[in-house]
Order: sequence, then C-alpha cells, then structure tokens
Amino acid sequence: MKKKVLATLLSAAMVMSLLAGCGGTAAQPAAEPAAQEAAPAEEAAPAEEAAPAEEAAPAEEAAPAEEAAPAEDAPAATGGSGEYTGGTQFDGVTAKEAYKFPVDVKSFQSTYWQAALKGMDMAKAELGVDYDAHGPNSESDIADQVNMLNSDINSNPPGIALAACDTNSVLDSLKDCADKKIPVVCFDTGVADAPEGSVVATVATDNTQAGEVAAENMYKALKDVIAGADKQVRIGEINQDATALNIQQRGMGFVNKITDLIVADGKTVAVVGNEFYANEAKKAHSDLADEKSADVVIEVAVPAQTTVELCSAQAQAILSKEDTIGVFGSNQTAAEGLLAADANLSLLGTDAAAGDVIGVGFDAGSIIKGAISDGTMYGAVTQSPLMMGYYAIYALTMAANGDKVEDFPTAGYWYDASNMDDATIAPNLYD
Amino acid sequence: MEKIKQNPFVKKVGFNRIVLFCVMILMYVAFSIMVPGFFGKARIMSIMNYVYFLGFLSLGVTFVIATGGIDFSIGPVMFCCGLISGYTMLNKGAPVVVSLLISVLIGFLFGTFNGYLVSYWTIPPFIVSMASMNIAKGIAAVYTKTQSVSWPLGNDPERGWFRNLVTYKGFPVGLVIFLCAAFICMIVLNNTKPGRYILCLGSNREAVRLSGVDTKKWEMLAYVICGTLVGIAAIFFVGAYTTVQPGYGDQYNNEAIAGCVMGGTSMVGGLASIGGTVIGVLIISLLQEGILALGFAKDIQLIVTGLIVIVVVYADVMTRRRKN
Amino acid sequence: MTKKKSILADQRFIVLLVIIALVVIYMIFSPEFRKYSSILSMLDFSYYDVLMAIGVTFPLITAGVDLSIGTGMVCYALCAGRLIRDFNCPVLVAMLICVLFGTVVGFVNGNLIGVMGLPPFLATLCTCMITRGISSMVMATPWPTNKQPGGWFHSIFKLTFGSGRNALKLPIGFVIVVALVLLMEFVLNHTKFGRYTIAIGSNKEAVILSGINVKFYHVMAYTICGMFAGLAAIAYAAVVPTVQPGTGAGLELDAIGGVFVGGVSATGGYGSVLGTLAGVFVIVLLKTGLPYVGLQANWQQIITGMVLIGAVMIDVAKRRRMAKEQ
Amino acid sequence: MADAILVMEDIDKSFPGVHALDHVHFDVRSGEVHALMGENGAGKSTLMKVLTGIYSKDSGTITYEGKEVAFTNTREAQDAGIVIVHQELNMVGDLTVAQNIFIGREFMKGFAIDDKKMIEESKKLFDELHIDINPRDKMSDLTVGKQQMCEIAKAISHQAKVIIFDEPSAALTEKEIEDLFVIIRDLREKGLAIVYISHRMDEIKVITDRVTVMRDGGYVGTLITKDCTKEDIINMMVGRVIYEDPKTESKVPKDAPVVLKVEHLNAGRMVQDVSFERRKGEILGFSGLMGAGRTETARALFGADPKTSGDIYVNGEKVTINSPQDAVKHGIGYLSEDRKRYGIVVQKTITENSTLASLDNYMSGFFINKSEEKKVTEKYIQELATKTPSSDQLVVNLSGGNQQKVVIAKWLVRNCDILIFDEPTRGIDVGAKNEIYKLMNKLASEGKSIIMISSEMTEILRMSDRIVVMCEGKKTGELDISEATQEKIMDKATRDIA
Repeated sequence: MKKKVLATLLSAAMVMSLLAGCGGTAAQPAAEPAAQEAAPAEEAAPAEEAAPAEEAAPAEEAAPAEEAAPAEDAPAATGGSGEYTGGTQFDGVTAKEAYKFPVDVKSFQSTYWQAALKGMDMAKAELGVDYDAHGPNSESDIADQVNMLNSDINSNPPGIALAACDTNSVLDSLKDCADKKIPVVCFDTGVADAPEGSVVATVATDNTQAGEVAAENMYKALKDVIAGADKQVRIGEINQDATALNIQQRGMGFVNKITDLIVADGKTVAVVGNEFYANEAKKAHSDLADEKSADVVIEVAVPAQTTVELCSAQAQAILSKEDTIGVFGSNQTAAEGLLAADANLSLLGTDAAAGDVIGVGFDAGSIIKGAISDGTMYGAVTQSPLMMGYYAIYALTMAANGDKVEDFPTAGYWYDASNMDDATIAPNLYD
Repeated sequence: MEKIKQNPFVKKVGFNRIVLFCVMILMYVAFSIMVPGFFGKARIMSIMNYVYFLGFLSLGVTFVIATGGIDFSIGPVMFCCGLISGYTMLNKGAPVVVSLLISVLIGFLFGTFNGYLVSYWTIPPFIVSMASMNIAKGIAAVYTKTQSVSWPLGNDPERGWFRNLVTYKGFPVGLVIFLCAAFICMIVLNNTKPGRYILCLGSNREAVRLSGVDTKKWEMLAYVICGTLVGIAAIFFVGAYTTVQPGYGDQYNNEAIAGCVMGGTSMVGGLASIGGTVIGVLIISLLQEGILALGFAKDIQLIVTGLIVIVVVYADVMTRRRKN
Repeated sequence: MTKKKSILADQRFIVLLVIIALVVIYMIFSPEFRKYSSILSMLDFSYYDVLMAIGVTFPLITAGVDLSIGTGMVCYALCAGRLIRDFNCPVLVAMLICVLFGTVVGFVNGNLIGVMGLPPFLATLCTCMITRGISSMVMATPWPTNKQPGGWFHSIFKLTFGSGRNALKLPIGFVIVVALVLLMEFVLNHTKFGRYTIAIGSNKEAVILSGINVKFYHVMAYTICGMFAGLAAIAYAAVVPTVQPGTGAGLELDAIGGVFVGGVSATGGYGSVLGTLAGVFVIVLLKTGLPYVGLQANWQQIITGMVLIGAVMIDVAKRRRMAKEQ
Repeated sequence: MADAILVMEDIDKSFPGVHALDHVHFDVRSGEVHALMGENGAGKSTLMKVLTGIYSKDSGTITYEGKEVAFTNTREAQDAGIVIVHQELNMVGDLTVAQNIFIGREFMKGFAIDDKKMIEESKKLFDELHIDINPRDKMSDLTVGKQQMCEIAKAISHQAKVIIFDEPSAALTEKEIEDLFVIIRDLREKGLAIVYISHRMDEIKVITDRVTVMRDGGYVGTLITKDCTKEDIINMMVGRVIYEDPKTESKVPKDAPVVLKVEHLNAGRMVQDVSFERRKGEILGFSGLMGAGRTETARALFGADPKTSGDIYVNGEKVTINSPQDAVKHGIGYLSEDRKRYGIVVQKTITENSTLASLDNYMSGFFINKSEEKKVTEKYIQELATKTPSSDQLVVNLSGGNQQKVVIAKWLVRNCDILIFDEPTRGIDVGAKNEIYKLMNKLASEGKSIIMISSEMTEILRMSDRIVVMCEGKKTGELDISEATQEKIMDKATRDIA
C-alpha cells in the first residue's frame, strides 16, 4: 500500500515538476518594447505604394475584372523591399505597449499556418509586440479550440487573434470578449454572427471569390476541350469536408462559377457526388441537367475524414474515369491528395488539348509548388497567409491601442508556372 | 499511515480516492500559483465545460470497464447523437425536447447494439466497439449529408433554453446535474442488483452464471447504461461547444477511459469506483485548462495525461502484486 | 459436411474468397477499377497498413494489443521528415531513425506490459497519447518527392521506368511486403521467438514455469511491433505527400481490424501472418475501392464496421459449432 | 542404503506476516520414492518452491550431489536435474505435444526450430514410458490424463535426477493412477529420486518408501512407510484421529419421494442417454473414471452447457432447464469441481458471494438491503463454521475449505433442495474434508438431496446412499450402498474400455 501512495505522490511530483518547468519557459519576458525598431518599420512601409487597389491588385491580372474583389478591399502587395503594406489604415501604427496577444489558429497541421505565423513574426518584429500561438491537434477538434479561446480570455489579454475552426461554437466565447472588452481580430475565417463589439476586424480571404478564380482559370484551359467534346466530359472537385464554411464557400464558388461559364457557352451541366454540394448547386442553378444527358458533369467528392490518403482515394476514383478533363482540389490537403492519386496515373498536365487532365490546386506548400513548376499541376489559387498573419497583428495592435480598425479582406490569387516567381506572388507561396 | 488507512471514513471512501483527491487539490494550487489569475470562477467555469461531457462519457465507460470490457466507440457515438438529433431539430423542425430525447435514444440504441454483440454473440468488446465506432461515424455522416451541425445558441429565444442545463446565469447547473448523475451511478453500482452483478461478472463471469444469474442480460445492461450516458454526454457537449462534425469524436475516447482508469476502475474488471472516476475526470479537465493557461498546447496535455495514467496503473498493479 | 468443415476451419480461405469477391464486384461495376493504375494506387496505400498489421499480429497473438502504432507511425515519419528538411539528414539515415524510433517505442510498450505488468490496452493507450502529443509538436513535413534529391526511397515501393504517362511502374513494394509476410510467418512458426509468442498468448503461466524468460519474449513481441510501425512510417511517407502532425489516430484500427479479419484469435494464442495479409487487404479494398463504385465515403465506414463484425461472427459461430460437436 | 542425493537442512522462510517454513529438514535418496505430506498450508509447496529457486530461502542449506547449491530460477534447477511435475497442468494448449515437451529447450537448426527432431525425441520418450500419444497432436485436444502423462514425459526428458510430483493424481482416474505408478516404479528402478506430494493416504502406502510430514510450516518427522499405518501419518498431520469407515447401509427409506428424475439426457459425446432418479434426503454418488461424463452430465442437467435432448422432472413435475437460471429457479444448486473458476467471485466479499444466487430476496425496492444480507451471511458463517474474521472479508483471502463453505452457503441461502457437489473435496486438506463430509450428511438428514460426483473411491463409498457409475458418457450401472464394493464399481466404470 505504501508503495502505491508513494507512486501516486511520485506521479504528482512528476507532473508538478513538469508543469513548473513549463511555467518557467512560458513566463519568458515579453519582447522588450522597442520603439526605435518599430519606427523604421513604419517608414519602410511606403504608404504611397499602397495606391488605389484597382491598379495594384495583382488579382486583377489573373481574374477577369468583373470578378475582382471590391476595389477598396483588395490588398496590395508591393515587390522589391519584401515589405507588405496594406490599406492605409495601418500606416504609422505603433504599439503603445509591448502587447502580448494570444493567437488561436485552427491547427498546426498544414504549412499554411506556419506561413501565417511567419507573417505574424514579421509584424511582431516591426511593432515590438509579441504573440503566443496555440492550436488544437487538428482542425476538427472544435472543443479544444473553444477551451483554448476561453483560457485566453481568462488571462485578460489586450486582444486576441482567432482563426475559428467552427464559427458557431466560438460565439459564446466571443460574447465574453465583448463583455470583457477584449478586442478580437478574426483572420483566415470570418465569424459572420459575431456578437456586437467582440470582433473588431476580420482579415480573411474571400473564399467564394477564390473558388471562382480557380474556376475561371480552369475553364480557360478547358474551354476548347469542352466546346469540341462530342460526348460527356467530367470535371471533378475534391473537398476535404463539407462542414467548414471556407471550404464550402470555395467549393461552391468553384462549382457555381464554372457552371455559369459552361452554360454561357451553351452547354448543359449536371452536379453530382456529395449531397451537400449537389443540393447547393441545384439551389443556385435552376437549369441543371441530369447526369445522363448533361454535356459536362461536375463531380464533387468528400472523403470520410480529412486525411490525405482518403482524399487521394477519392481523387483516384475520379481521375480514373475516362471522361475526366479537370480536377480541382479545394485546399492543400485535397490538392495533395489529387497529386498523390496522380502518382500512378500521370494524367495531369497542362495541355488539355493533348488529353492532359487539368489539375488545379489551392494554397501552396512545397509539394504543390513543385508540381506546378514541373507542369504536373496546371496552377493553383493561393491565399496570402503571410499577409493575413501580418495584418492580423497590425489590426490587433491598433485595436489594443484603442483605435478603430476596419475589415480587411484578402483575395485569392491565381498562380501557375509562369508567374510563380513574380515578386507579387512568390512571398505568398510558403513551403 | 496504517492508522489513517484503518479509519472507517477513509476505508469507506477508499484510500486511493483520497490520495487522488489531494493530488487534484495540489494541482489546482500549483496552477494558481504559477498562473496569475488562474484562481477564480472564470477558470473553474471553463474547466467545468470540459468536465460535463467528459464526465458523462467516463461514467458510462466505467460500467463497461467494470464488466471487464472496453468501449472505444463512446466518442464517435456521442458525436453521432449530437449530429442526428441536432440535424433533426434544425432541418426537420423537431422541438428541442424531442431532439434531446432523440440524442439519449440514439446513445441507448448504440449501447444496446454493442451490448448485444458483446454478451449474446460473445464478440470481444474491443472489436465490437471498433466496428460500432465506424458505423456511428458513417450513419451520422449519411444522415446529415456530411454536414456539421451547430446547435442553437443561448440567445435563441425559442430553442436556446437547453443551454440552461449547462449554465444558468453563470451558475454551473451542469455540475449539479453531473454530480447527481454520478451519485445515482454510485448507488446503482453499489446498492442495486444490476450494479452488484456487473461488478461480480467483471471479476468472474462463469461463477456468476452458474449461480443462476443471467449474465448476458446484465453484461448487456452495462453497455446500455454506457450508451445512454453517452447520449446525455452529447447534450452537454453541444451545450458547451455548439458544433459537432461528422467523422470525428474518437479523440475523446482516450481521455474518457483515462479518467475512469485513473479513478481506480480496474481494466481487469470487477473493481470500479464512481467517485474515483469523477476525480479522474476533474484531474484531466484541470490539466487541460492548466496546461493551456501555462501557454502550452494540447500536445503537452496528452503526454502528461498518458504519463499519469501509466503511473497510476502501475501503482495499482504493484499493490495487487504485493497482495498476492 | 466434412468438406464444408475443412473450409470453415481456415478463416484465411474465407477471407481470400471475400477479397476475390470484392475485386470482382468492383471490376464489374467500375471500369476504372480494372485499370492497372488503380491496382497500383490501391497497393500504394496498402503497404503501411500491411506493415503495421504484420507487427501488431504479434502483440495480438500474445492476447495483448498495441494501440500506439497509428499515431506512432505518423510521429516517426514526421520526426524523420523534419530531420531531412531542417538538418540535411540523408534519407537513408532518416529511414533508419524511423525504424529505430519505432523500435524504441515498441520496447517501452513491451516493458510497460511485459515487465511492469500494465494491461496492454492502457499502456499502449498512453503511448498512443504520448506519440500523438510529440507529433503535434513537430511541424507538418513533406518528405522529398520523387523528383527531388533523396526521392530515391520511393523506388523501394514502386520502381518507375521512364517518365510521363507511359512510364512503366512496378509495385515492388508488394513483393517486399509479401517477402516480409513470409519471413514473419516463418519467424512465427519456426523460431523460438514465434513459438513463445504463441505460447504466451495461450498459457503464460506454463511458459514461465518452463523456465523461459517470458519477459524477454513479451517485450520482444512489442518491440517487433514497434519496429514494423517504424517501417510503416517509411511506407507512409512514400505515399502521403505531407505528413500532418497530430494525425494517425484511427490508422491502427485499420491494421488491427485487418488482423482480426485475417483470423487471429481475439483471445490470443493463435494467428498467422499470411492471414493478416489477407485480412488487411479486405480493409484496404473497402477503404480505397468503394469510391470507385460510386458509394459515398460515409458508407465505407458503415460497411467496414459490418465486415469486421461479420468476420468475427464467423469465428464465433465456428467455435460454437466445434464446442457443440464435442 | 545410498546416501541422500538431495539434503535440505534448517530451511527457514518468512513472508510478511507468515512464518512459512520453520527450520525444515528434508532429504531424498536416489532410487526411493519419498512422500511429503501435510495439510494445505503446511508448507510443502513452499519448500519445493525454495528448492527449485522460485522463492529464495532466508536461511539453511541445500546440498545436492554433495555440493551446496542455491538455484535462482526453475531453469537452473532443471539444468541441474531437479524437475517438478505440477499439480495444475502447465501445458500450452495451442502448441503440439512435442512442442510442449521441449518448450524452452528446442532443438535448433540455425535460426529455425527443428520440429522433426523434437517429434522423434518425443516418440522415443513415449515408447520408453509405454504411453500411446501422438507427438503431433495439439495439446488442447488431449484428455487431462494424457496431458498429465506428457507433463511427466517432459520432466523425464530433462535428464532428471530428482523428480517432484506435486499431487499428480488429483486430476487422474484410478486407471491412470495405476499407469502412473508403473512409471514411477520404473523410474525408481532406474535410480531416480522421487518426491511425491499427495493428500491420498492409499497412494502413499502403495507407492512410497518414506514419508516426511509437515505441519504449519514446521518439520514433524520422517517415517518408513511400511512400518507405519495410515492413522500414524494422519495423527502426525493433524494431531487427531479422523478416519472413518465406509457407509454400509443407507438410512433413506426405499419409498422416499423422488425429487429429481432425469430421463434420456443427451448432450454431445460425453452425455449419452443418461437416466436416473434421486430420492429425498439421499446422497447419490456419481462414480466413474476421469472423462466418464459425470461433470458433463451435471452441467447439462444444470443448464450450464446446452443439451440436445432429455426430460427432467423436479418433484414429479416436468421442467425445462435451458440455463442455470432455470435450474436455480427449480431449486437446483451446483458446486463446481473448479471453485476458483466456476464457484466464487474471488475479488468480492463473503457477503456478496453468499447472496449472489438469491439477491432478489434481499432487495428493498431498487436497493440491496445490505443489513439483511449481512445478517443471513453471518448466520451461515456460524452454521458452517467458516473461519473468517468478518463477513466483509474478500473470498480470495480464505483457504480452499472455507471457500468451499462459502459456495455451499450461497446455495443454502438460496434455499436449494437439490445440490450437486462436483468433487467437493478436491484440493482441500484432510481436516476440512471431514467437515465438508459432516456438513453433507447433515444437509441430507435435513431433507436436502445431494448428488456427489467424486473420483475418490473411498469418498464415494463413505458418503453415498446409492451409486451411479458412468463410463464414456453412458450410465453403466447403479448400485445400492449395501451391495457396492470398489471392485464392482471399477468393473462398471471400465466396462466399455479395452
């Protein structure tokens, strides 16, 4: 018996010491306020280059003008100095104190989030503030993220940056933020029904627009094939799930846009596969054909779980079909799954006329970048996680200072082998 | 030392429970010292959020482990309950009361399914729960068309009332309900026929059967109780965290089982302590909050929980070895 | 009657029939599945499952279990990938580290169970949590792709001649995996380690009283299992473009499910690695094949669950019949 | 006489709270069979465990072949030539006979095990012992007796010089015991030293040369077997005379009502068309060799195993018994031969075990009435003279005899009229045995009817009013106690054999 007590106490002691050790490292002093460091940064951000967005927005080059994001919302990225500037609202921002912001990301699963953190690091260095990022083990651990958020709220921070795994489950916590007057900046994903006074700004990609950009570019490559096809052709879409709002928006952005484009050219379209997407498409388009008679079938596949191997199995099934001419993977996992599926088929390529299947991806990462540069993947849409992270910290700092901040949507940019190295694009293509 | 152990109160509660309870208090004090502002109602309330659903899961699985079985389907079944009942409410217009009942009913059905296969078909519980875990995920996804379901918020005038089961104006109603449930479970396990038989058959199934007891029925009942409690856990999960997604839930299996085992319920069957399970769940939730407050992520919590369970179980194994 | 009995006596035979039936059904309903590339892909995604399953066969025969192989595999692949990316570690060394890491975790499991006497479920549940925790701390990591330097390790599993659409691809991974299965089948039936593994699962007391160092062989069973999880990590990294942190929970269930479908007795003491191979292929066919016949992914989980129960029901029914005949 | 090959002197061993061995002396010579006797808990097994290195001794010396030795595990003892044949069978059911015999010292061909050679060697061994077993058979397919023979073959194959038999006959039939004795005599001829631990007095007289008796961890004395009587040995063991002669006549009237009638019971190969009747207040003995189907008959009757056909009448009424529940409902209680596995729930208290079969009577509403439960338990603790500090004691802490009493209490609390005792005294020491016998007689005189299955002929002859004999799953005879003799029973029990 004594042994048992001993063992239990031992375990307690072990835990304690472990935690004590953690405590030590956690309590590292916040980055020293360095006004002089912040100042150059502020100068280095040339305000005049963040000129009217219509001209500066690189998105416009890729996306037809009518689809471009509203002018004042479009972000601008300037080349050369490697510095980013946003809307003029961030000009001359300095941190009044050496704030330390908790940042809740969706997870650390994909390199996307690493890029966002890199952007935050840049802002952190410029502003002399600090941040502390946590995220659950996977983007589906909703409860864990809520706990993290609550834990952050309980420590009364000057502000919180949040990329919500699920937009509904954080609402209660956001209400607490409003009560406690903690400003929240949402990045990557906006929270539509956020309670009054909680979310001060949203720095997020317009996912519908990003999906549309993918559709337009894919259609550009496939237009002739579709026009000249004498039998049914198929376009696939791999979505990692049908639950996350941004994936839904992206997926539907793509489906709706490409349907519009095809119908505009006088062909009929059917949307099949995952019930959610198929139903949404039916809601958006009254003129969908049925699967048998349609000229173009858009097949949307969703794996049982968001793992690359299951995405790949879905992609494999679509790619193997004789009539498939294009496939869109709507996020990094789905796009990588598409590439993994192609490893044995080698069907993907850039020349649709020659029979290549056009693969379009989303986000970056070394695998997708490599595939685009060697011509396996036609192109992809990237968000700007780096910029989102960067501006999220700026927005937070302003909010903590007590200034008013405005929403800051970022667009999805098309990139392919030809413009990958452009100074406007390259910085967003994280590894 | 021996004197303390012989004290009738200590004997009744169980010495290990008391040690575990002290560990919990110590941990709370340590966190309060290390993290400024940890002490206080706000933290306790967020710890409680986790306790509610995890507590019901652990209570449920305690019955199963007491029979010498195991259930790896509790997490996914909980999600399945939350999804199907929520979807029915949101898309088919079922009233909240009905969907809460549906949630419990689905849990009950899965418990019955598991229990039936384990007891009447003598399929090893591990395999049954592996299978029903897949089935629960699949059914939920098919029914909701792979949509996540977000339950109404507290400010929803018509349907938000169910959240009062979790907290009412800052008062942790859920804790009261959970403790009541734990108390009932304790009575059931120690003072009623099902409890007695469940514990005995966990220790020696054949002996109980040859005493003219319908072991299959009682073994199945353990799974049914477990399933029903899982259905209730789903209500508290959505009450605290709003949204459930299809295809997940397994992440909570480990923590629920860990909480139960930490409390002294033996994997070999026959020994179970509801009080221990409650303390185990509190420790896990406290650990979760404390580690986050220290600025660390879930990963450290997993590792620490794993280590604690190893130590606790090893201590248990050592005591038994010495007894023999 | 006697003929029927002899077939029923070997679950491996039934499993083989199931595999054939599945393949035939897929081929009838999906022209895509008939393609060589589909088979190739299915094989690609089977290697890590098979490797894990070969390993976990041993703990399962000792009437134990190893729940840490799934998260462990991901953890090893991540750590090794990190070494390649950030520390310019040669791929070969990284592969060895995978195997070594796996072996060490297996050894720890073995000690917790065999020496310290913890119940296998709990001990490996804990190492499952711990490896998942460790892997969450490591960043997402792609191993080198086929075309990058260091990408040669892909050819362990798939030899590629030529390039582009007409490249000839040989799934030599299958040959390797089958060779390993045969090797481990031999080890199970004709070496001391294998014999004692069966004996431990059948009657541990008797083995102790025979003066055998049971602890050693018990630890070995888990160590071998860990080593195969390490090998699986390499196969996993070869097919999964980016290994994601914090994942892997649930992958072990595919492997363990496969082993049970393959006829390892759920109470230990009997098993065969060949059966495991067949069993895992049933699971893999369900996992990768159902999308071809147009079934939504959600059905796949339901069907997998049913098949698992069905397989064990056969076993139970068989044992009941035998009991009745006695 | 030759010098002792093995001498254990002044062996002392303490466990926390127990002085298990108190300066014990023991020696054995080559070419003799030396019995080690004592009640359960006397320290025989502990002494042998000290010898073979399972326990370490606190003090004393072990001299083997003239050298002082101290083995640290069974393997070292085996290698030196000291081997135990355990009471419980320690065979790996999933391996073959040959694989079992050579487990731990397989013949190797490089990395691979040379199974062929192992099979050949096993065959040689069996030939030497005149045993007919196929080394390729799976161990779990053999009968208990044959498994025991394999165990002996395994022990001999170690080139043993000293073989310790720890209650080898417990699971054997009379016929198999005969075979065993042939083997033992043969081994003695070959000059091996044999230690024979047993409770069965008859065997001791037949097979051994010397007897050493232990009591409560202490050494009592050593006798030359042929110079002493059973009573001498028993007196040394327990310090009192307890031997009782066989019953000669039944006191149950011939016209006593039939409480249980079984007709044409069939269940698998082991129970074929068994019919019998039992009268009120009667002890019906079931005799037969091991594997004759007696336990199987009892289990089928009790509903523990499925039966294919057969009618059962309780008090003249036909009843359906498909499960133990049904049996208990009709007042039948079953005490299994394997207490630990089928009788008691070891990790639970005496109270919980006692009311296990009759919990329904101790409920108030939904709740168990714990005070009533305790009351009835304590009543039976007194009545059966169960030795325990309290009714809250865990059953695991009780001795075998007291555990058996708890099982009996369970059925008495349930108020069962028909009790089936399956080997009620197996593994129970002489003193406790006697108490069990008295108890059974008392129960019978109170009007309970008892079926007693026993492999011990003396037990059958001493206790039964009537004797049913079975052989190979069939009932081969029924004898009244007045006409029954060992020879008659044996004749019927072996009718179909050979």
